[in-house]
Amino acid sequence: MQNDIIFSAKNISKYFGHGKKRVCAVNDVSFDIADGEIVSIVGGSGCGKSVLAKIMLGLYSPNQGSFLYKGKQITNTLDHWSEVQSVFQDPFGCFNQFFSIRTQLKDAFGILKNKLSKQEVDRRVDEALLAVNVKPADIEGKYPFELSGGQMQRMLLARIFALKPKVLIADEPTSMVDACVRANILDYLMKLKDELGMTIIFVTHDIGLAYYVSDRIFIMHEAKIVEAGKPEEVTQNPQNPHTVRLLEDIPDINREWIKK
Amino acid sequence: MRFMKKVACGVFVLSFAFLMSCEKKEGGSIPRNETLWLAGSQWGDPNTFNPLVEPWLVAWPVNDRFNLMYEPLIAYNSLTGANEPMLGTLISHDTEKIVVEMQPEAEWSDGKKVTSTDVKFIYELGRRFSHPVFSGFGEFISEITVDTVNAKELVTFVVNKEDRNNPLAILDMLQAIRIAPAHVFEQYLADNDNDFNKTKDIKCDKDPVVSGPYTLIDYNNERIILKRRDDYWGNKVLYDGKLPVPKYIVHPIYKNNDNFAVNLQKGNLDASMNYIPRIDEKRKEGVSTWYNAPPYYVPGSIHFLYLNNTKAPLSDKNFRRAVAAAIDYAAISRRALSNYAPEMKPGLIMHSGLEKKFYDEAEVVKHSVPLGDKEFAKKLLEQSGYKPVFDDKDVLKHTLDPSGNILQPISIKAPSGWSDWESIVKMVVEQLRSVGIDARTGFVDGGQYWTSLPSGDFDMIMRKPPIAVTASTPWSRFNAVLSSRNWVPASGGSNMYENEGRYNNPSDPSYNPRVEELLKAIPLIVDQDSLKAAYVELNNIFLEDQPVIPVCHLPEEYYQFSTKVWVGWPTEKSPFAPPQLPWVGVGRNTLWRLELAGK
Amino acid sequence: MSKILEVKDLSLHYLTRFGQKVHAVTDVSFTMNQGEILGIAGESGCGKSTLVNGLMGLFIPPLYPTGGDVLVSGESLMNRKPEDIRVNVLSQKVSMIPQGAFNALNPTRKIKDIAADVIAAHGSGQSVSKQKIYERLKERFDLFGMDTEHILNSYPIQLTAGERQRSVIGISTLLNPKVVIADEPTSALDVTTQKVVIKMIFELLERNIFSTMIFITHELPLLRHVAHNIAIMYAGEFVEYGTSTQVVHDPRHPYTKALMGAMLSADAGQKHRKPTTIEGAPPSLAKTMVGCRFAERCPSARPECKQKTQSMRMVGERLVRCDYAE
Amino acid sequence: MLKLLRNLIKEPMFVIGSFLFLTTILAGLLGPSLYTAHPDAIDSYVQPFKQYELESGKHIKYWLGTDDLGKDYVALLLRGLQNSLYVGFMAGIIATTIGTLVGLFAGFKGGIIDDVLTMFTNLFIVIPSFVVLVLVSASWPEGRSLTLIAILIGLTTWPWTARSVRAQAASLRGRDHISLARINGATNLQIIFKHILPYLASYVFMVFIMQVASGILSESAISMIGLGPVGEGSTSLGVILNIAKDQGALTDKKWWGIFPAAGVITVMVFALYLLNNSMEGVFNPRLRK
Amino acid sequence: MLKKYPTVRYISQRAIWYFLTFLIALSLNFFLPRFGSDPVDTMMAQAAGGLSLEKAKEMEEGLRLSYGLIVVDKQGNIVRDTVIKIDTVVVRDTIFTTVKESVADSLGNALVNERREIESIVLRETLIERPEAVARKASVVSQLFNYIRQVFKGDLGKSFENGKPVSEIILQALPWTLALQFPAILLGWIFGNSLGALAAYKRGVFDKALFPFALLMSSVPFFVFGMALVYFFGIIWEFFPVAGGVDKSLLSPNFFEFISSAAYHYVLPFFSIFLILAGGQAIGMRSMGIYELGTDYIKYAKWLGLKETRVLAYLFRNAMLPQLTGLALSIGQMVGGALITEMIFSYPGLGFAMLNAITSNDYPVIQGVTLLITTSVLLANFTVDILIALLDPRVKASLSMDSK
Repeated sequence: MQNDIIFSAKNISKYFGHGKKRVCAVNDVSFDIADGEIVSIVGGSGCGKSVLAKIMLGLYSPNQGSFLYKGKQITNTLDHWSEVQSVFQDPFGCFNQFFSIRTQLKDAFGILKNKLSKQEVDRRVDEALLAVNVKPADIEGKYPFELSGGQMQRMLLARIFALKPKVLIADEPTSMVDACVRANILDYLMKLKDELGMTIIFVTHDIGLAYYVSDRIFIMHEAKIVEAGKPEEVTQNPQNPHTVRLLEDIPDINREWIKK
Repeated sequence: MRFMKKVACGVFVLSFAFLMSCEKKEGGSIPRNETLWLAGSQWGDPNTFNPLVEPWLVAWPVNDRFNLMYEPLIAYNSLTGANEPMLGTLISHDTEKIVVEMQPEAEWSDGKKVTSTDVKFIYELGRRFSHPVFSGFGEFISEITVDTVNAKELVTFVVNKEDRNNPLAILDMLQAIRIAPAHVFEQYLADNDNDFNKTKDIKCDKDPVVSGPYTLIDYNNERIILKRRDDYWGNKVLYDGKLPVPKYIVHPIYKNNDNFAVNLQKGNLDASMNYIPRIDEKRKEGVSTWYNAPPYYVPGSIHFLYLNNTKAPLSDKNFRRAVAAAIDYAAISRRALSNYAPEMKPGLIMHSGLEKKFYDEAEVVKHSVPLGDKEFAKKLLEQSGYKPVFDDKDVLKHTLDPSGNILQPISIKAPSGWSDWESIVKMVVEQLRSVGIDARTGFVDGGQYWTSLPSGDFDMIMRKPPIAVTASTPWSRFNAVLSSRNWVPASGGSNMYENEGRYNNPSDPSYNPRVEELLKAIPLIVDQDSLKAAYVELNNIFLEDQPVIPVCHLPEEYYQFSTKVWVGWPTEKSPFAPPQLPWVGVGRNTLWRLELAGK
Repeated sequence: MSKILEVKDLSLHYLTRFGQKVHAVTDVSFTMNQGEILGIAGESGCGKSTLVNGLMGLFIPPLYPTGGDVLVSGESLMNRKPEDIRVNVLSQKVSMIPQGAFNALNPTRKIKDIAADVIAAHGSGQSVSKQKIYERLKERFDLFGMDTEHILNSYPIQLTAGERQRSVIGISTLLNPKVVIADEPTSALDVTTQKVVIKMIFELLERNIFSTMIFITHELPLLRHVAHNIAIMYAGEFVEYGTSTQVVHDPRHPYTKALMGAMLSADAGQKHRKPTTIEGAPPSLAKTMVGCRFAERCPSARPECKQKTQSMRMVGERLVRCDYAE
Repeated sequence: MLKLLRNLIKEPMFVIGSFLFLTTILAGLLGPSLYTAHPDAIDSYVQPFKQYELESGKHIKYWLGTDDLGKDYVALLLRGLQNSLYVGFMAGIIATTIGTLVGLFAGFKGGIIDDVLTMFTNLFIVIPSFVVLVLVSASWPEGRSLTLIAILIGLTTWPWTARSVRAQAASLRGRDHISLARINGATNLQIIFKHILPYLASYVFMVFIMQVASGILSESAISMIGLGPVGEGSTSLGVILNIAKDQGALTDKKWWGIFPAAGVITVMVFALYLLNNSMEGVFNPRLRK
Repeated sequence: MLKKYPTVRYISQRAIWYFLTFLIALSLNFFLPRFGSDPVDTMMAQAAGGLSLEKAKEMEEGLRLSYGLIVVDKQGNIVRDTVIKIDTVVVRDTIFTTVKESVADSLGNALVNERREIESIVLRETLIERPEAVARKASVVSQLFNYIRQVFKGDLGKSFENGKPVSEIILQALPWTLALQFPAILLGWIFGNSLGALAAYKRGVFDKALFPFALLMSSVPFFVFGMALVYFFGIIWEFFPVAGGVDKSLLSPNFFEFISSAAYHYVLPFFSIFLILAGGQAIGMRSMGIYELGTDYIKYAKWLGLKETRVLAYLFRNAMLPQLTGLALSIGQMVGGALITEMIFSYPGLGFAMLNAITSNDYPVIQGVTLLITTSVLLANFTVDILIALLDPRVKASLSMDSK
């Protein structure tokens, strides 16, 4: 079982600034994430969930505690990124406007340790595009600004389909898109897990979405994980008042939400 | 925001009111018809009016040879060569001593008499405080003695035979050194523990004790205003009891050449002593000069191209002579100098003015190269073994010396921004290159110019030696150009402040002792024929060796005047005073003869 | 129940910098009675924000009315001088709660000054003392149950996101407007703050500060709780218009259906329900369009949809812009 | 991109600006070969400051008259134009290169490097560059060449570029596409040149245009006070003005000595400003409305 | 203590920063002129003509002393090091033959009565060692410290040209420069910014007419515009005087006479700075204004139906703040350009003093003036920094947040 632990955090803390200006973003957090899991990190703005995601991605290292990836500390970020990849919030901001989509998808292969041949790269890009329901011909020679937000978000996912990393960290990939695109993205996340057995960390403020995709949910509040568990347990039988609040605050069509 | 608005409104209203009040008011200004506006001496801010301060630091009219506030013993008339009386009268001068009689009526503005005590005070300052400016005393004058004959004081300046043995220089001093009131400055010295530097810090700008016809009443950075002293002692003694005509003399301080021409033409300025290009174009605006036709001005000084006599190929006499022959002097005058330079004749003696008597055309032609003769120059170069090399476009590439080595290009230095000299240098370069001498312009920053001059760090350099037209010209010119008295090698960290081209190295086999001998002898020669013979001999040596190149004869000081307000200026047709502004030397006589225009 | 707002076949267009004409709103009609809350939902770029300007009578170039009319309490907003609109309509008859409260408040002005500016802009001409204005503001802001003194005397940057949003709401409703248009007032907030803000709006409604509101958002579930009626907007047109229960629980237009299908919630039983997705993107409004504007993306599109322009018709007690909806 | 360029061409300011500027450049490049009179050739037979000269009733010898030495003003202006452009471009290139590198580095790196570089930049901004220019030019020992003046101007004006580039680069630093490039394994240099510089290219180009304009202005100002380039062939427009003013062209109503050269400077700078402003309008979407 | 007053803390931080900048500027001011020739050499060459070598050396030492270039002990005496100089002296022995010639006789008694001709020259080389007391040169660092010390004492040296203390020259010129530049820059800034804001807000014909004109104005160099004003208003039409700050013929004028004469001389230089500056500021403000117009708060203000003047005030106020920063940063450039204007109009201010110092290589004055310009630009920057901290609540708020 030990080998199947992807991330192992023991009492990690991360703070910014010094002295009196010190802001704690992650405070004494511990968890293990197993291979093949989809774990959602849910919380309001400023709860520290994005920082936690960045720690997992190796962009930050915790100030305290031990954080291990596959039982080892993250030392070489390049090595780390060959296995742990990410999709970001703003699909427009993620691509360089000056290069074609395809070029940038191909550029992504730079992170892989074993260099692939040109043909192999092309094949995998085509495959990935098909995986997100885009015909390779449709984006041939296209630049990011020629696509819509939904398409762009798909391109980010296509990048993941092409790279096939072990772990995907998806930091609020749905917060800037309309409801219908949102559903799409969640679909692809499930597909990544189902087809490629990827471990996925899904960061969101919407517990509804988390419930929909996850195997496990961490509720974060003020830099701490206040509740963790299976989605059904967390949503049906919340233990922590913050979880309750998060659940209540979502306007659900079938539930009384506010007095009119 | 509201506050900002209020401020803005206030400022606008105020400034509008300010602008509305702009009408020219006559109120506190001095009346134009009693005022003579003269300009061109003071360019910077006036600082001190203390006559004991170094002349380059003191303000007009206390500096230089301006005789409006303080006066010398005698004044030199550059038209006639006479030494006219001022505070004293020249009684006699010979090779042993110079005797001056004090004017018994001369008195200071505080009523005290001007006496030999005042004379001795100023002349002995140099010895007393080792002051560089008044230092000539020891070198030139061995002693000053005073005799009283018939209640008149006779001051005798004894020539220092042991040192410089130069009575001419003493004559120069007598008209250059203005007498300051000894009783005033002895008091200042006593007040300052005999500290000369502290005494020099006194500005003497409030009710100064003066002997001259005008005195300082106000000054600032814009102008200096003098007012007539109606009780001036000289009015009775020197000017038949008449008063100088203008009640005020104002020296506006223009720091820009432009302002002179504009104000002369507008009638705001009556006369100036600065260079104004194309003066003939301003004639229709009432601006006149000594002559009505070129050269307009009276030539008095020579501008030179100094050559580094210690550096090949300029150490070669023939090369130097070729340079002198190659230059087209007429073109330079026409193009660069608004025709202010008369026809160029070779040598260090000018063919005009008082020096003309020493000028011997036949000798000059015999010894000089023909000027402006390019063919001659080319031939001379060829004969001396110099060979120009041209590229396929017929542009000069370089020059070969007699042993076939390529000569470094000869750089002609001039301070950048001195546009007339720059123009001269540009033309000289063009002319030299056309005879096959590889010359280039080398315009340098003023600081660099002044540094490289005494250290000898140049090939050729534009230079006007600081020589005034006095009793000692043209000896002083020969001395400045040829003297090896203080010869030191070039670029060795030692400076020479005369003969910067380092001609006639005393330790060189080619040394010509005759030059120094003649320079020493001339001040002592009394007989005019002998004097001419000596000058001609020295000039011939100069022409043969051509250690520097005279480029043009220009006026020592420019003198242009406007007849819009004042008339009666001295000119070629009415030469009652030398071509100088009415403040220099005897030029001040003009002040007693001016009239208001239209009267 | 009186008609407060009547919109008749309103069409709006604006010009891009290079002269392209964009028909942002086409033939929008609806009526609102006193006390009614209408929700308008749609994807970004569907013309919601342009519609807002039209409803306020702000036809500032490059925005122009193409046709139709807007009546507030029976008075038309069309063909009126901007100054007339400013003095008589804005803030008093129609007011607006914009999205992104942080940027909506002048960063160099204190909240009380911005509010005072609103009062001054619509005053009767005589100046009111600062003290009186302040008291009036305090009274109003006290309704929100916040630290009024602190908020009024602060610059926007010194306030939290929620405080700012509430300040904006306070300022927009200061003059008891007849109609309030809330344009995505909560879309930049997290779910918790969103609820606080909505509660506040309801507080104002309850106190009769204002009673009629248009609420614009792309979150249908939210509208379900806020609005009485819901209009779904697509490519500049209303495609479905009915009560919130009808639209949310029983959508008829294919687009509304798709939107609803894409909604997810944390309810039990929702887990692993396959959400519907809509492929493609809305059409460009700069082109002249023929046929149903949703036809390109419609899962139940028929060939004739692309030719035949659809118009609103009654289907199951609500208006639907689809000839084939049932 | 193409669309932006197409929009640019529709912009009247851009059209006028580029027309004016291309005209000056062409005049500087081709002028001397079309108008063959040599700028240093002295006509010793004309009056100083001849206004113009008609020969045989038809052939115009001096379109704009001559200067005090009898040099042809048209030839001088062409040479001056060439030299002013040279100084402007040289100074612009130096300032833009240094400024862009410093700005990119500071903006991209952030942290202490940014702090130090920013402090350094601000230091040079608040010390007036004109003063530094005067101090160095006034005390430069050997003759000041055009290149020296250009380098001095470049070295004193780069902080402006650095400052604005830093701000832009810093705002890009936090963008997602940089993070994405990073997790794509891109090196710092790749990130700077592939993912930051292209975004700044139009901006840097606009800054470059302003630097060229300010180079031309600075050169003319420093020449005007007599600290300009010296030596053969280094006549710039400022030098022409300086000489003409020294020679009394202004006060003697010899307008052709002053205003053509002054006009050429103004037109060049105006053209560059027009270009810059029209590009700003197109490249900066906030101004586009 | 300071933590309670974030603004005070901020101001003191800025003050320290500016003080450091000042020190660096001071050092630059010290070092830059030393690139070139030694100022004392220049003075010597200009003033020492005709002096004997000993006198020249004495004078040079005096000058070096007064410029702090040599070391003095506590009593104020020059510290001298003894250096042994080894000179190779070539001694020339000449063997003469006496030739009796008539020329000699005619030269008078003073000259020897015979002329000697050189027969042969024998050259001898001799080594001479001579000890020499040389004034110890001050090291550059000690000169720098000395300079800084002097500057803080208010002693900027003396002019080479007339020995006047530089501080006196500056004090005389400064009021003129302040009177000219301060209102011209301030009013130009206000006027330009108001026009720019209006153009941004109104757009349309007003903008279309104003914008190219303002752009043209801002591309005219200060001195070109100044020359054009001089040419047309001073020389062709003679409306205004072309030079000077006040009528030179005024003798102890009363206040009104002085002011009216000064105002008459003020018009042309003022407008030459004012209009160009206003042009540049209008351009900057216009684009700032357009940027601000697109912001949400302006839209919101319009939605709320605020008065047009009020919206314009919002716009002006908020666009002004970056313009104020821009003013602070570019004030050095402006002053540089405006100084040249003084030169064109021979206005008796600092710029003109500097030009004259440049033409006469009067380094102490150049240094003094540049130092003053730098100092005042730093002061202006500092003032604007404080102003912004006071005017912009965003900055204020960020300050108090920092201190939390």
